[in-house]
Amino acid sequence: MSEITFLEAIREGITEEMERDENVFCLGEDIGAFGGAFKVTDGLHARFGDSRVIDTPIAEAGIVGAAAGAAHYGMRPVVEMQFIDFVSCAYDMLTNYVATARYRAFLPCPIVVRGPSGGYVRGGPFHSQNPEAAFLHTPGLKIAYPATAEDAKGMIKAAIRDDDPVLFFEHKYLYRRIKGTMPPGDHVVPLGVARTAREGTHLSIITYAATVWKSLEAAELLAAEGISVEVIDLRTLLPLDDSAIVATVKKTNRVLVVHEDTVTGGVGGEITARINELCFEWLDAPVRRVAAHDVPLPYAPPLEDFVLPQTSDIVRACRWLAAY
Amino acid sequence: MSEITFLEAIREGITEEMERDENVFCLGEDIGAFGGAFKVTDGLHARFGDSRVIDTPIAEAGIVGAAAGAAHYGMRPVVEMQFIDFVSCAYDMLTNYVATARYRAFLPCPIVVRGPSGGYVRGGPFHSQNPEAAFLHTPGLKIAYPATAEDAKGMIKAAIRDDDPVLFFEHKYLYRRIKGTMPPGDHVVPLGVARTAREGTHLSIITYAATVWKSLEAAELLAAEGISVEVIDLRTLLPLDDSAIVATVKKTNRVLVVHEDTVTGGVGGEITARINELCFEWLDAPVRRVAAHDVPLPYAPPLEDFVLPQTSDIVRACRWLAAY
Amino acid sequence: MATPDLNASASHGLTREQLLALYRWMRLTRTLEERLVALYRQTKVVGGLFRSLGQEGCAVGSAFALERRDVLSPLLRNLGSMLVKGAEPVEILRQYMAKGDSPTRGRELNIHFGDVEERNFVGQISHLGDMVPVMAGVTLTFKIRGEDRVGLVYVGDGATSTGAFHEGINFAAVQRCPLVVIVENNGYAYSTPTFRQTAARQFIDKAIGYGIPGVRADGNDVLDAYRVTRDAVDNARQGGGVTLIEMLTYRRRGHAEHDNQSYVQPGEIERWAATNDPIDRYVARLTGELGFTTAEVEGVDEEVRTVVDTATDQAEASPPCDGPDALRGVYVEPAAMPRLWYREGVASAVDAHERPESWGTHDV
Amino acid sequence: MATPDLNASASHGLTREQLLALYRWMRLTRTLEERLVALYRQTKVVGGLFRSLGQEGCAVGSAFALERRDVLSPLLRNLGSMLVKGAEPVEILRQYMAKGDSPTRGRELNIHFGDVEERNFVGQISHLGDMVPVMAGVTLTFKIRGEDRVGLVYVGDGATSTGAFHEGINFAAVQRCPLVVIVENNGYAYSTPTFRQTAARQFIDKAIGYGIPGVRADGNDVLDAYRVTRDAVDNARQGGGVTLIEMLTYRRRGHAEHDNQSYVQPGEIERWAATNDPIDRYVARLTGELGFTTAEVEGVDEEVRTVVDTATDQAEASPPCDGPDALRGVYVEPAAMPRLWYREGVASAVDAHERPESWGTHDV
Ligand SMILES: Cc1ncc(C[n+]2csc(CCOP(=O)(O)OP(=O)(O)O)c2C)c(N)n1
Ligand SMILES: Cc1ncc(C[n+]2csc(CCOP(=O)(O)OP(=O)(O)O)c2C)c(N)n1
Ligand SMILES: [Mg+2]
Ligand SMILES: [Mg+2]
Repeated sequence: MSEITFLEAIREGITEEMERDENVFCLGEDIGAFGGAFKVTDGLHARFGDSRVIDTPIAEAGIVGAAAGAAHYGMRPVVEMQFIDFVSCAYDMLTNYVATARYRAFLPCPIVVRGPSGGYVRGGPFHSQNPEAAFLHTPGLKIAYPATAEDAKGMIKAAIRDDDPVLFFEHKYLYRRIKGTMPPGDHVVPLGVARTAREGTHLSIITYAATVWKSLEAAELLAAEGISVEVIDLRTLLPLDDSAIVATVKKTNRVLVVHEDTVTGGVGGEITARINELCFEWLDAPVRRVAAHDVPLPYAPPLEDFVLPQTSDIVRACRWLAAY
Repeated sequence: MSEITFLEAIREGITEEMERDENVFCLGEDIGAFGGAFKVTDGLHARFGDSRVIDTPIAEAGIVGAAAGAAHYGMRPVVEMQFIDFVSCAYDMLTNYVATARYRAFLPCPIVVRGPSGGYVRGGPFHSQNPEAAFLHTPGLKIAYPATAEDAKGMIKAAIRDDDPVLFFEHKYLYRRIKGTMPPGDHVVPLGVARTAREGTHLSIITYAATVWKSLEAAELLAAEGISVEVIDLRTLLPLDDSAIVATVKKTNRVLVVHEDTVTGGVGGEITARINELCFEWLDAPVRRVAAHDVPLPYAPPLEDFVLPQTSDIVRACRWLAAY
Repeated sequence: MATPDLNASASHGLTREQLLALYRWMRLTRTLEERLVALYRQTKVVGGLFRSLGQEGCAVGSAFALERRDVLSPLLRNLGSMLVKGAEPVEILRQYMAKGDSPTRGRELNIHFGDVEERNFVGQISHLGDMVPVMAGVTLTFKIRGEDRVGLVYVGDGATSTGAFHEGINFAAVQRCPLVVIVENNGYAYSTPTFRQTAARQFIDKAIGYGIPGVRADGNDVLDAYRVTRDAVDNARQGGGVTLIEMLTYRRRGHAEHDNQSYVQPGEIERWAATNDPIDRYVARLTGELGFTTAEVEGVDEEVRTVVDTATDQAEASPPCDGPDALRGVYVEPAAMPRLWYREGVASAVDAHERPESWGTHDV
Repeated sequence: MATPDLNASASHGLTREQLLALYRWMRLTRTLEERLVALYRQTKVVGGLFRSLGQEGCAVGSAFALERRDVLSPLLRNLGSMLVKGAEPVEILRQYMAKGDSPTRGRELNIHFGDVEERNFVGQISHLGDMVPVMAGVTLTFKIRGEDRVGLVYVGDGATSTGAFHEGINFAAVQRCPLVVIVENNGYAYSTPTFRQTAARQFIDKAIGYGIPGVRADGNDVLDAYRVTRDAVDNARQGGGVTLIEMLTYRRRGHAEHDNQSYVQPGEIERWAATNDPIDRYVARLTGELGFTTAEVEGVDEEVRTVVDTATDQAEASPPCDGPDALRGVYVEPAAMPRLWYREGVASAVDAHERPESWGTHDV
C-alpha cells in the first residue's frame, strides 16, 4: 500500500461510498468533468456519470437546499463548496432548514457539505476562511475537520454514512502537503472521537486541522528543551469529545487551545468553558488560547504570517504555560 | 418625564437621530406606513416621508447590501429585520462584505441592522432566535443587545452614530414589558461599556438582554437566603467590556454566565475564556454557564419553558456556586 | 331539475365525485379556519393565526392535480392543499393548540408540518423562498431515479423577491426537474403591495428568464387553478421540466389575525368578498352549469361541520406537551440531548415563583 | 490618405481623441495583463492571475460611458473598466505583487480595490453577486439626494445564478435606482458552460421579470459596448431606472492562469482569437472607416509600453508589507487590534525555524 495525499484520501473515501451506496451523489460548481477547483472529484464524473456527479449553477443556498430535499427522499448528497468561504451564502439554509429538519419535522437530512478551508496559502480574506465557529451553536449539525490523510478518508466516509447533516472542512494547506498510508479495508473513522496526536506529560495542546501540524512541530522543538507536550487532535468539533479533553487535562493539568480561526468567538472559548465545567479542579494554570488575531485575514505574506498563529507562537505560549 | 416602553425608547432614539442627521434613513420590510411588524417605526413614515423610511422587497441580503452601498456614500442606514431570525439570509453580506469593508478597502460602512430577537414568547424555532454568537467571530462588526429601556434608546443612538457596522438586537419579550424614564437631553449610551445591574458580594452573574431580568429576579430571591449576587449586564457583546468582567471577578471570585442562546457555541464560552486569560488566579470556583439546552427552540409552552433558562435554574446554579 | 350531461370542457374531465370533492376541500378549509378563529378568540391557539380566506381555490385546485405519490410543499396560506394531500383536520387543530400528539409534537407551529413517508407533503420553515431549492432537490431525486413523481411548491408574491426562490427555480429549470412552482399572487406581502415587491408587470414574466413556461390562472376559480396546474404537472411528468404558474387571488384577512389591514384601500376587501369569493363562485357553478342540487352542496357543508366538530373535540382532549420531550430527536445519535447540569432531577422547569410578567418591576 | 469626415453614426458621436482613447484603454489592459503574466511566471505575483484577454471591449467600452462622478463596480475581468475610471497601472501591479503601498496595503488581492472619494469605483469582494445589492444602495443614495450620478455594476453569466444578484437587481428595479447592470456573457463560469447555468435563451430574458429594459451588445465591438451602455446610462440619468445589458464576449484564457481549459472544445479559442478579437476588430475599424493611420495606432502601443514599463519599475521597487500593519483599520475605534499575548515584543511572526513545508514529516 502506497502513500496518498490528504486530497486523494478524500477522493478515495467519496469513491468508495459512491460504490457502496447508489444513493450517494455529488453536486457542486465545476465538480463534473472538470473535477472541481482543487480536483477532489477528479475522475468521478467519468466513472459515475451525469446523474451522480452534478455540475450546478453558482447558487450555494440553492445547492444545499436541493441536497436537503434529495436527502429527505433517501439520497445521500455530498455537496462541494468551491471554497468553504462561500458556505456563508448557504448559512440560512444550513442553520434554519437543514439543521432543524429532523427535530421540527422528523425529516431525515443526511447531507455532507464539504470544501477547502483555511489559510497559510496567501488566499486573502475570501479564500482562507475557517467558518466552523459560526456553526458551533447550531444543534442538529455535525462539524468534522480532519488533520491527517487517514482521518480525511475515514471521516469523509463516516460523514457520508451519518444519518444527520455534516459540515466537512478540508484544510487546503494539507491537500497536497500531507500524505498517509490508508489502512486496508473499509476504513471508517467515527465522528465525535478525538485523537492523541502526540503523547506528553507537562502540558496539553488541544487543537484541530492545520494547527495540529504546527503544534506537533512546536512539541518537537519543545522536547529539546525538556518540555513534554501532549497534542490532542479534536477531529470533530460538533459534537466535541469531552472525555478526551477531560482525560488530557487530568493528565497534564495545563492546557493550551490552538486554532487558526480568530481568537474571539472561535471554538477555543467553548473548549475553555467545557474544561472549566468538567475539570476545573485539575487545572494548574489558566487555559490559554493561541489563535488568529481578530482581523479579516489579509493577503500579503507578511500580513498573513503576522495574523495567523505560527509555530513559534505555540512554542512561546507553551514555555509560558510550562513555567506557570 | 413619563415612562415609556423599551420599544418606544428605540423609536424615540431613531427619531432623534433622523432629526439630527438627514443622512439617517430606515429601510426594511413593512416598516413604512405600516410601521413594522412590531410597530417600532410607527409614525416615522408619516413624519419623514418616502425617501427616509423605505419599504423594501423581501430580500435580507439585498437590503443589507443596499445599506452598505448607501453607507459608503455618506448615508446612515438603519435596517430592520422583520424578525432577527431572518438575518441569517444576510449572513454572507454581513460577515464578508460589510464587516470587512473598512479593513480591505477603506470603505466606511456605518450601518445598523436591528430587529426583534429572543424567545420566551412561544414564537417557535424561527421567530425566537438569538443569533449573536454566529457573529462573534467576525472582526469588523459590533454587537449591541440592551436590556433596559434607557439603554435601548441610548444604545440605538450610539449605534446609529457609530462609524462602523452595528448589529442591534432588540429582545421582543422586553418590547412592551419593560419601561423606563429617559434621561433628559441627548441620551447616548456608549457601545462597549457594561453596566452593573445589581451590586453583590458573593458571586457574579454575567449576562445580557432578557436574562438580565431573570438574573435580577434570581438575585432578589437569593438575597432572602443570604446570598448576595452581583449582576453585570454586558450591553455590548462585541467588543466585550473586559475591564467590567475582570472587576466583578476580582470582587466576588465566583462567576455564573447566563444567556438565552444555546449553551454550546454561545457567547458564554468566550466570556469564560477571557476570564481564564485575564483573572484566573482570582477564581474560587469554575466559571459555569446557565443557557438554553442544545436544541432548536421548540414552540409549545412546556417545551420552550424546558429548553430555555429560567429563574429557578439561575437560583439553583447560584446556590451551587456559592457553596463551592 | 334534471342533471344535464356534464360538459367535459366545463368540468375539465373531472367526475361528479371529483367536482364535489373540490367543493368539499374548499369548504373544509374555510370551516376549519373559522373554527380556528373561534379557538383563537378563546386563547386556545398558541401564537398567531394565519388565514387563507378567499384563497381556498388556489390551494385546493392546484393540489387536486397531484397524485398521492407526488410531493407538495405548502406555505402558510395553503391549508387547503394540505387537506387535499391528506392532512387531517385534527392534526391542524393540534398543531395550532401545540398539543403533545400534534404532528410535530409541539416543536413547530401552525401548519408547519409534513409527512414524506405516505402522504408526501414537506414541512416548511418560516424563511421565505427556502422551500424552492428543497423541492428542486426532491424532484431532482425523482428525475435521477426515473420515478414517475412530480413536485409542487408555492411561493407568495413577496417570496419571489428572495434569493432562495431565484436559486432554487433556476437550479430546477437547468436540471429540468419535474417541478411546478406556483406564485400565489394575493396582492400583498404582509402590508406591502405587489408594486413595491417587483416592477414586473406580472409574475409569469419571470418564467422566460429561467427558460421555462409561465402560465396564469384565475386562482379564485378552483377549476381554472386545477386545470392549469394539471397541465403543468402532466408536462413535468412527461419530462418537460419546470413550469411557473401565477395564480391571481386576494388575501381578505390580514397577514395574521392580529393585523388590522390599515394599509388596504377602503372597500377593496368587501369588493372581493362580494364579487370574487372562490367558494361562492364555485357554488354558483356547481348548481348552475355543472348541475348539482343545493341539497348536495348543503350536504357537504353539513358533513364538513361534523368533521370539524369531531376533530375539535379530539384536539381539545389531546394532552399537552411534556417538557423533557424537548430534548429528543435533534440527532439520530444521541437520541436525546443531555439535561444541563442545573436541571438534573428537577421536575418542572418553571417554578411557582417564576413571574416573568413581573420583569422590570425590580429596581435596575 | 486624407482623414475622412468622421461619420457621426459610425463613431457614435465620439471625438477623434475619444476614439483613440478607447483603443488606448484596450491596449493598456492587454499590455498590462501581459506584463502580469511575465511577472507571474517569475513568481512575483502572489496568488492567482485572472485575465480578461478577449474581453477588453466590454470593460472599456462600457466604462467609457460613465462620467467621473458616476460609480463603477468592476469584477475580476473588468481591469479595463478600472483603468478607464482612473486606476493606475502601478496600482494594479502593486496589488498583484502584494506591496506595502498597494491600494489595499496588502489586505486584498489582484484588482479587488476601489476609491469612492475621487475616481468612484468600489472595491469588490469575491462572493459573486454581492456587488449588485451594494450598487443598488449606492445609486439609491443618488436618487434620494437628487444627485446627477449613475452606477454601473458587472456580473458574469455565472453570477446571475446567485441570490444576491436577484435580490439586488429587483430592489434597484423597484426603487428605480439609476443603475446599469451588465451581464458579461463570456460563455463560461470557470468550467461551467452557460447552458448549465441557466435554461434561458439569453440573459436579457431576465430583464422583463424585473420590469426593466434588457439590451444586448456585441461585447467584442468596443463601440457597440460603449453605445449600448451610454444609452442605458442616459436613461438612468433621466430617471428611467435600471437597465440590464447583456454583452456577448468570450473568455480566451482559463478562469485563472493555472486553468488549462480542458473543458473547452478544440479550436473554439483559436476561432475567437482569429476572428473576433476586440482589439484586432477595433484596429481594423480605426484604420478603416474611422480614418486613423497605422502610425497613430502604433504610437499608442509605444506609449502604453512605456507606461507599463515605468509602472513595473515603480511597483518592483515598492516596499513589502509590514506585518504589524495587519492589525490596523478594522474599526475606526480602536484604530488597531491589540497584539495577542504571546506576540508581545516579538519582532517577526515567523521564526527561522518555521518550516511549514515540513508539515507532516513528523511522526503522527
Ligand atoms: C426570508 C424571510 N423574510 C421575512 C419574513 C417575514 N415574513 C413572513 S410572511 C411575510 C410576507 C409574505 O408575503 P407573500 O410571500 O406574498 O405571502 P402571503 O403571506 O401573501 O401568502 C414576511 C415578510 C420571512 N418569513 N422570511
Ligand atoms: C458565491 C460564490 N460562489 C462561488 C465562487 C467561486 N467562483 C469564483 S469565479 C467563479 C466563476 C464565475 O463565472 P462568471 O460569473 O461567469 O464570471 P467570469 O469568470 O466568467 O467572468 C466561481 C464559481 C464565488 N466567487 N462566489
Ligand atoms: Mg402575498
Ligand atoms: Mg462567465
